[in-house]
Amino acid sequence: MSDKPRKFKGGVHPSDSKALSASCAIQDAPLLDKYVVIMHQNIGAPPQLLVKKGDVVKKGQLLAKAGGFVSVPLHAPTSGTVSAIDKCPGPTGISVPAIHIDADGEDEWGSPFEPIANWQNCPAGELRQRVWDAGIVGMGGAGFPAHVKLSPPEGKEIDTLILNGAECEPYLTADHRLMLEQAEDVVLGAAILARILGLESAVIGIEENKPDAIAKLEEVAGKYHVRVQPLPVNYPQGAEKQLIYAITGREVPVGKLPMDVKCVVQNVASAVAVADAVVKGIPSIERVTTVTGRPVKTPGNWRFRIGTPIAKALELAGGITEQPAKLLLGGPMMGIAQSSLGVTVMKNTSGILLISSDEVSLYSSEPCIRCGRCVEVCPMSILPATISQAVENKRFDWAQELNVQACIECGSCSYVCPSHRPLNQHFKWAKVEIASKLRRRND
Amino acid sequence: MELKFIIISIISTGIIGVLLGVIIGVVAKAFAVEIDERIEKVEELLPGANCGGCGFAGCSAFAKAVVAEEAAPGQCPVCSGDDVANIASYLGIEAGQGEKMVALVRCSGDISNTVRSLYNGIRDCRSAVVVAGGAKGCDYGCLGFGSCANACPFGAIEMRDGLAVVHPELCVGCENCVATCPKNLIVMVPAAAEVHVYCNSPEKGAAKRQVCKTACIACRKCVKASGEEEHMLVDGFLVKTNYENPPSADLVEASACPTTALRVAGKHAANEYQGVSK
Amino acid sequence: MSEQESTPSIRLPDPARLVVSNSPHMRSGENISRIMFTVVAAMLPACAVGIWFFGLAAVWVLLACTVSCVVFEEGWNKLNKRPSTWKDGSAIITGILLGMNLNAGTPWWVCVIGAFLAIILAKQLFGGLGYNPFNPALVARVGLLIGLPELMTTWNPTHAMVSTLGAADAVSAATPLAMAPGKVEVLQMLIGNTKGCLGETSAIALLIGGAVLLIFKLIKWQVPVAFIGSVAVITGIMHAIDPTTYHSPVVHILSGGLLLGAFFMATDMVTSPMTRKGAIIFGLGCGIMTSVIRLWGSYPEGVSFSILFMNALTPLIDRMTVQKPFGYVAPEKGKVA
Amino acid sequence: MSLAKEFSKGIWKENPVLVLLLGMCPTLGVTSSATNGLGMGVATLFVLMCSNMVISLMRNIVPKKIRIPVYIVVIATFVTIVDMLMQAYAPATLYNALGLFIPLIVVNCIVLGRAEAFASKNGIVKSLADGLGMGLGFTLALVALGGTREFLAGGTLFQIKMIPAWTTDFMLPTSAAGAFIILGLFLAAKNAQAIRKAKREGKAYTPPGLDCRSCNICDMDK
Amino acid sequence: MSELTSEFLVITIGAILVNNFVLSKFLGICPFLGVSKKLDTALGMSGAVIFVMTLASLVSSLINQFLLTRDFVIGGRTMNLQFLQTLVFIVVIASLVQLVEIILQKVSAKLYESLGIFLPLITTNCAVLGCVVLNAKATGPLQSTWYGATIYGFCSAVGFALALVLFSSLREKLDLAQVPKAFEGTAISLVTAGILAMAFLGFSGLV
Amino acid sequence: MSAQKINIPMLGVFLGVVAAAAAGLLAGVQGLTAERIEANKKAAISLAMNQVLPAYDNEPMTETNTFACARGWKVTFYTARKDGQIVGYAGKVDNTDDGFSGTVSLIVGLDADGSVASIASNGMTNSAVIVTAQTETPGLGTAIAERKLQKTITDLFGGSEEIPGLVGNKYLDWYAGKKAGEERWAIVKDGEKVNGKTGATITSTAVCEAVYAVSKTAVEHLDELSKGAE
Ligand SMILES: Cc1cc2nc3c(=O)[nH]c(=O)nc-3n(C[C@H](O)[C@H](O)[C@H](O)COP(=O)(O)O)c2cc1C
Ligand SMILES: Cc1cc2nc3c(=O)[nH]c(=O)nc-3n(C[C@H](O)[C@H](O)[C@H](O)COP(=O)(O)O)c2cc1C
Ligand SMILES: Cc1cc2nc3c(=O)[nH]c(=O)nc-3n(C[C@H](O)[C@H](O)[C@H](O)COP(=O)(O)O)c2cc1C
Ligand SMILES: Cc1cc2nc3c(=O)[nH]c(=O)nc-3n(C[C@H](O)[C@H](O)[C@H](O)CO)c2cc1C
Ligand code: SF4
Ligand code: SF4
Ligand code: SF4
Ligand code: SF4
Ligand code: FES
Repeated sequence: MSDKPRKFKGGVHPSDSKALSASCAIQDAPLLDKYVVIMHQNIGAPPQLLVKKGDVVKKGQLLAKAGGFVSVPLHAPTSGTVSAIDKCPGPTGISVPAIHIDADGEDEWGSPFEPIANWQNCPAGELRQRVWDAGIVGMGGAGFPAHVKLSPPEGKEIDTLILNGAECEPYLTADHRLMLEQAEDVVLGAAILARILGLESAVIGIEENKPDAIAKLEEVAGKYHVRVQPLPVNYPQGAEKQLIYAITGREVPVGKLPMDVKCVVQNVASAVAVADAVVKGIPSIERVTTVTGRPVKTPGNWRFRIGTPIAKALELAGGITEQPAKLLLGGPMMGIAQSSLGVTVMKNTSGILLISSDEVSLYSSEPCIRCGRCVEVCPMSILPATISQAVENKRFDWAQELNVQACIECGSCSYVCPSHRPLNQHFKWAKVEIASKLRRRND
Repeated sequence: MELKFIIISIISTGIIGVLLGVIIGVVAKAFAVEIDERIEKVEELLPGANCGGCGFAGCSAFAKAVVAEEAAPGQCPVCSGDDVANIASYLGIEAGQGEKMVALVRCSGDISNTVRSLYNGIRDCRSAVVVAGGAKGCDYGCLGFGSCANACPFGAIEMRDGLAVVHPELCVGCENCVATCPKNLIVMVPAAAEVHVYCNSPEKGAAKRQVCKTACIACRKCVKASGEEEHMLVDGFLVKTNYENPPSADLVEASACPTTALRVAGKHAANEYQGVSK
Repeated sequence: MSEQESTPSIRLPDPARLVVSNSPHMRSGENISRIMFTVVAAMLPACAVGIWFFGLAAVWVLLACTVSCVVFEEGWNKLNKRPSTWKDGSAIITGILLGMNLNAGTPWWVCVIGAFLAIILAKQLFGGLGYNPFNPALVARVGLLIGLPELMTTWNPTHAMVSTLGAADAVSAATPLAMAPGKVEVLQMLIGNTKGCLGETSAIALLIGGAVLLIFKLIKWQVPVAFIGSVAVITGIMHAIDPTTYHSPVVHILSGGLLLGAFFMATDMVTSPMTRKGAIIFGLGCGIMTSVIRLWGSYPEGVSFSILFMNALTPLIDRMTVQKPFGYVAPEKGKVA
Repeated sequence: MSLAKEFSKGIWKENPVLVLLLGMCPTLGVTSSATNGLGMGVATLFVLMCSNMVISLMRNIVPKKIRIPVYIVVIATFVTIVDMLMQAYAPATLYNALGLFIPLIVVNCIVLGRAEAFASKNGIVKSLADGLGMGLGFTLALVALGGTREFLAGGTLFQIKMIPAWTTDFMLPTSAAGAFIILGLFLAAKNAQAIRKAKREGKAYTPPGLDCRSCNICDMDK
Repeated sequence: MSELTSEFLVITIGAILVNNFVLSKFLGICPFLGVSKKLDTALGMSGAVIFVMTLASLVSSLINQFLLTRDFVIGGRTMNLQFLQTLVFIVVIASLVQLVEIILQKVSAKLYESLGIFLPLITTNCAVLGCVVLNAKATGPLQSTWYGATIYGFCSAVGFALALVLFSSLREKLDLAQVPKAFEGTAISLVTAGILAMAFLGFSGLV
Repeated sequence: MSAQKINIPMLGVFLGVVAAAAAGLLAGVQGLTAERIEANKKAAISLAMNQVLPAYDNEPMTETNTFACARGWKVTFYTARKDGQIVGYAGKVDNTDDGFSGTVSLIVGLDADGSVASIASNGMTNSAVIVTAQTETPGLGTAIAERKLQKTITDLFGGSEEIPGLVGNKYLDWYAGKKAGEERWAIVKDGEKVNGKTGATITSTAVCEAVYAVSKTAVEHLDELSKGAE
């Protein structure tokens, strides 16, 4: 493995605006009187509800159990009473079922499991089970159950574990602060993950614009054969395919998974969650989230309980100085725009971002002038302009032929397009249509 | 005139002709293909809209099916009664004309009646649902970006104030719109039924009222006015017309629906209802 | 207003005014009109030189072309109830380029016909900006050349020529490509004191404009390099074989709108390939065809035809140069069926 | 359909050039002037009528398998007759201008197309009406196209200067490129009219395309 | 250059580029418009046309040379059968196409599948008849021989193929354009063909 | 539904009969028109000849000499006599190979010394040059070659009379009285008397070359010509 990272083709350099919150230490959010835990927070099957209205729950107690292998359990963020099981606005704009908990203010522990102090000698299977029991999903974005990634199927060998500390999205600093303030936990988590996978070592990839975190991690990394790999600043460095390429030089084939090139990628926050679950016996009930944006009065990084309403989170950050144009969950390049304040913090909410109206360029799609910029920045080397025109004419078959499925929806192409074309939306739409066509054919 | 010259011409060309005729005959014998000219004829009699409303891949596929008696002429929704009769009499078979069906968009929440966010993106319903579910307050309502109207080859769907409105007299029942709507709002109903509930949201009444002025709140006034579930059926928090036994148009007047979710199709198409604010 | 009282201690955003849209929520700030007006700026030096040498006549031609292009564009939009588009600047570029491709003495009605061919026929009928497969300014120029060959091949002399040669000789003087090889004054061609279209004469001004386009990354350098390079090579070989019938490559490069075409017209992104590999093929094709027409064809000048012809090849080139996606694996043989 | 309708449909509603898109080669090739268009139109009209008539007469006795070769022979005969007659009696300039396209009437899709689609199924009178109507429609379209091209080029019609002040000829309309473009504009105008009509009647409209619907000559091997 | 070489150049470059069958001679417009919606079909049609046109040129120039233009004397007058040209040519082409189809079907099922469907279309493609008639009219020392005629047939077909392939790729691109309603379909295709013809005019004078 | 059985001999006979009938019909029409077509062709030549030659009383069509010119083209001369005296020749050259888009054919009336004859017609002096066939660009190349009266709409209604005789064409009339020397004629494009047109240099040159060739050949072969037909 070479020390010099490879440069992937394409990518963009948006102004990162991380200074707003990069120097703000992580604060623990105070206990609130009401939490709304959205039921389905993971990719895969929804969990199965175990409580009903009126039940009294303890902090960490199981609220719902995994609904299958690709599914994770859900735990109570604090002690209190289940006041309702009802709908609440979901992150994608459609109402989703959620468990409403009235906190009793005691915050009394009712952990479902014990810490495993001697994890070095614990069998990998047990550790993996702990990761599952703790309800850990990928905290870097998609919310994919971590234990699934840690269970490579028979015959698939894994030789590299990569921790993703790139945090290439502008504005977000949660991972940065976490690596700086809990470097030991990150490294510990990496070591545990490596042990689960039967590996000796792990690599942490970090963009060079976080020199303090790199320095800090390098200080403590030696303990567990963890290597820190600084990466050039180039969005989307944190996308797993690009990350794997930068660190190992392997290209994940289209339509394949990291494990097909013998890699597992986990976000650094996921690693910390794993460390917490194993060593301290804490399930996944909180996460570090950046609350930021120009309209936010005091941007910063908070450790929120899962289920914290966004409105409360914004209140903690001092409220707003101006009416924002957009409220996003996640970063400005990939985050999801919200139409209400009713959404709550989920396990994969890495940022709460307000964008002021002068930063937003409203959709005013003009025809593609074929300038080719999108083609040059696309890290997946597909042809955004052509695909987008195909989709515009509902030629989804054509889009499929042009490999729209390879698109990772990083948004680089839309970012540079001088015609402000909704390229990314076209691709998302095409993928949905193609998937539904495939489904129809399989029926 | 030189007779000889003419004779030479005739003979030489005649020989070529005989040769060709024989060759073609041999070829035709060797590669005989059975074709059925009735198919062509039926296709001629069909309207040629190629809309796929019959459930086949265009008019010629349908013609084939009709001749093979795998489909009845009446299955073509575009054919007028006369057309169907012509085809049937040509083939000497049953017309098999079904009941005329028209599309119904089960929503009345236009811009002035529903809460919506400022959606900024591709103006196509199927595309809008991938962004925030379409950014409409009501998760079940019409998004109003007109995918169905674009899919309709007969221009029977009008987009009015962010709501798809079917003009029943223009609708031939080809069902192209049904599969297009990402919210599954469009159903086919008998053209004879005039009264429909223009709402599709299974939410509780209170929740619906928060986002929409014309939602069906399941107050059952119409059910009572029509005589207890004979003409109108209750399904959770939503009431539906019983299309087996549809009510007459005066039911709308009689029941005084508090939200105007209950409408007469023709009047709805003519834009004669406004939401009731509360 | 009593804001002090009504404002709660902590304000939250008003959800009713939040915009929902797909990611990304950040844009680079680049837009079409900025690109287009930068190109306009890059064309100004060459226009200025044209006006300097040809005088007011050049101004009228440029004005007539630009104004009528904009009028046709807006007229079409009005007629078809489409939003106004002239402000995006593409019609202005087309107009100026068309003007630059005409003789300084061209009558106004020819400019209007040209603008009609460019904007209506070559652009709007295909759906407007971005959809036209052929370069509008060139369709206009070639259309006029076919329609009015006499008018399109008579040239005004420059003021400087009139004062040195005398009016009569200046009128009958030839364009550099039509002169006998060896008689061409390269220095005059550099500054632009020759006969020809009003925007194509000054090599220096065109190079300045080309540099601007390259610096602002508005064009792919592969196109002009391949274009000019291949002309230089081919004409260079022919010149080496027979210097008495064939001009030297320097004359070929500096004359007949080659620089104008290579920097401003072959590079029109709408009508040229999208990938860099495609751009090289495109440039080479233009160069080869230009050389062939100039050396052996009946037209003295081949730039317009060659670019137009390569425009027609662009979809094919685009198809041939589709890049493999990151992590592409060729489908296994036999699996296709 | 009534006889009058059979006759009139070819002139506008099913105009062979503008709607059926048949016989594009002579349409483009000879219409550099109205005179040429007229000459070609009349020649085609003659062949169309004769062949429709003869084929309609023979329709019941021709064996199916060889109907196309027979039709071709019939058509080729009339074309050759036209060729000889024109060479003998038409002005030399006209004959020279139509040149190559006269023999090509044989493969003009209109003639064979009507033979196959109409004359082989209808009686002699109807076939004659159809041939006459289609031929007239073709002639009218050709004259209109030729006239437009000629007029746009130099302000002349049938070689007569309509606008004496028009002195500079503009050769684009009479060039090959102009032929395509102006026919394109003609089709668009016809489409626009049809679209408006369809809209008025509340019908769906798809612009005509050249497909096998209007020409079923390739049934030959069936 | 000898006369034959120069005529060879005239025939090849001339037929392919300068006097392109479609774009300057207006022959074969129906398939040019009808079979150009997709590049793949255009390629298939091109192959079929090249094959048939070459073959038809060969066969009909032989017939022309050895049968139709043979003079014979009747009653003191020299006569020949040239007036039967059109009739004989078209019949020859039609049967040729059919024979090719049958043979192809027997010899190579694969080739038949890719070219077969285009063969019947070619019968009524006036490019083939036009080419044959032009050959019969030719006076050049090369083109009036049977091999010269065959070369001409081949080159003309290549010119046709070139135009067809270019045009179909352009039309595929037009599929994505927002063409005004009235211009959709054939109308805009014709305009495109017109501009393509303009571009081809650049080749004039090359031979 | 091919219910009918395929009867191969019957097909052959049917097609044979139809083809034979067609051929017969054609042969008939051919017989009827052949003469007229021949005559038309001849008439075209003799019409042109009458226009370029002075009054004669012999049959020039029968008194022909053919020579190859320096360019390799065949030039055919028709000798016109009045009272047995040679009053002039008509030189005809076909299919020269250097027009803009094809060949040029023309007939030139020559004086007895081989110079291009002048013809007074409608009060103007025209040259005895008629281009009989060309395929140049209408309006551009044709402007050089055609002697065509441009009728305008006002003529139609104004009822101006048909003017018989040659129509003037300044490019062609330039050749009146010219006699080929050693030097080829130049193309003159400016001034009163021109034989070349800007933008149509190729056609101008083609016509010029052809006329020169006729005159030059006549001058070279004046001896044989004056002897009369072989
Ligand atoms: C349907 C599906 C199945 C997956 N299966 C596996 C798996 O078997 N092993 C694995 O390591 N990752 C698996 N992944 C995880 C992906 O590799 C990836 O890490 C996850 O989608 C989050 O990626 P993102 O945050 O870049 O979007 C799977 C993902 C999806 C969507
Ligand atoms: C365009 C793009 C950018 C991403 N950027 C980051 C990032 O900066 N940091 C990160 O941890 N994950 C990022 N991800 C998600 C990773 O691809 C990957 O899913 C994740 O690191 C897997 O870890 P997890 O399952 O623990 O979340 C990004 C994904 C995409 C598609
Ligand atoms: C469509 C078109 C047709 C032309 N037709 C002719 C023609 O018939 N005769 C001719 O000499 N030149 C014709 N030309 C012009 C020649 O290509 C060439 O430019 C010209 O003869 C040289 O012009 P000059 O007079 O400036 O030397 C035509 C040009 C075009 C564009
Ligand atoms: C670098 C560049 C070059 C351009 N060149 C041309 C040109 O040659 N002709 C033209 O009509 N428009 C040109 N345009 C403007 C614009 O792209 C053109 O109008 C579109 O082709 C119209 O759809 C150019 C634009 C840019 C940015
Ligand atoms: S096409 Fe997809 S992967 Fe490529 S830049 Fe656009 S969003 Fe990113
Ligand atoms: S960046 Fe935009 S305008 Fe440029 S090629 Fe891509 S889609 Fe087209
Ligand atoms: S009915 Fe469905 S498809 Fe039609 S506009 Fe409404 S949401 Fe869109
Ligand atoms: S509540 Fe009913 S009527 Fe209102 S928007 Fe929703 S579905 Fe439509
Ligand atoms: S008319 Fe020429 S191919 Fe149809």
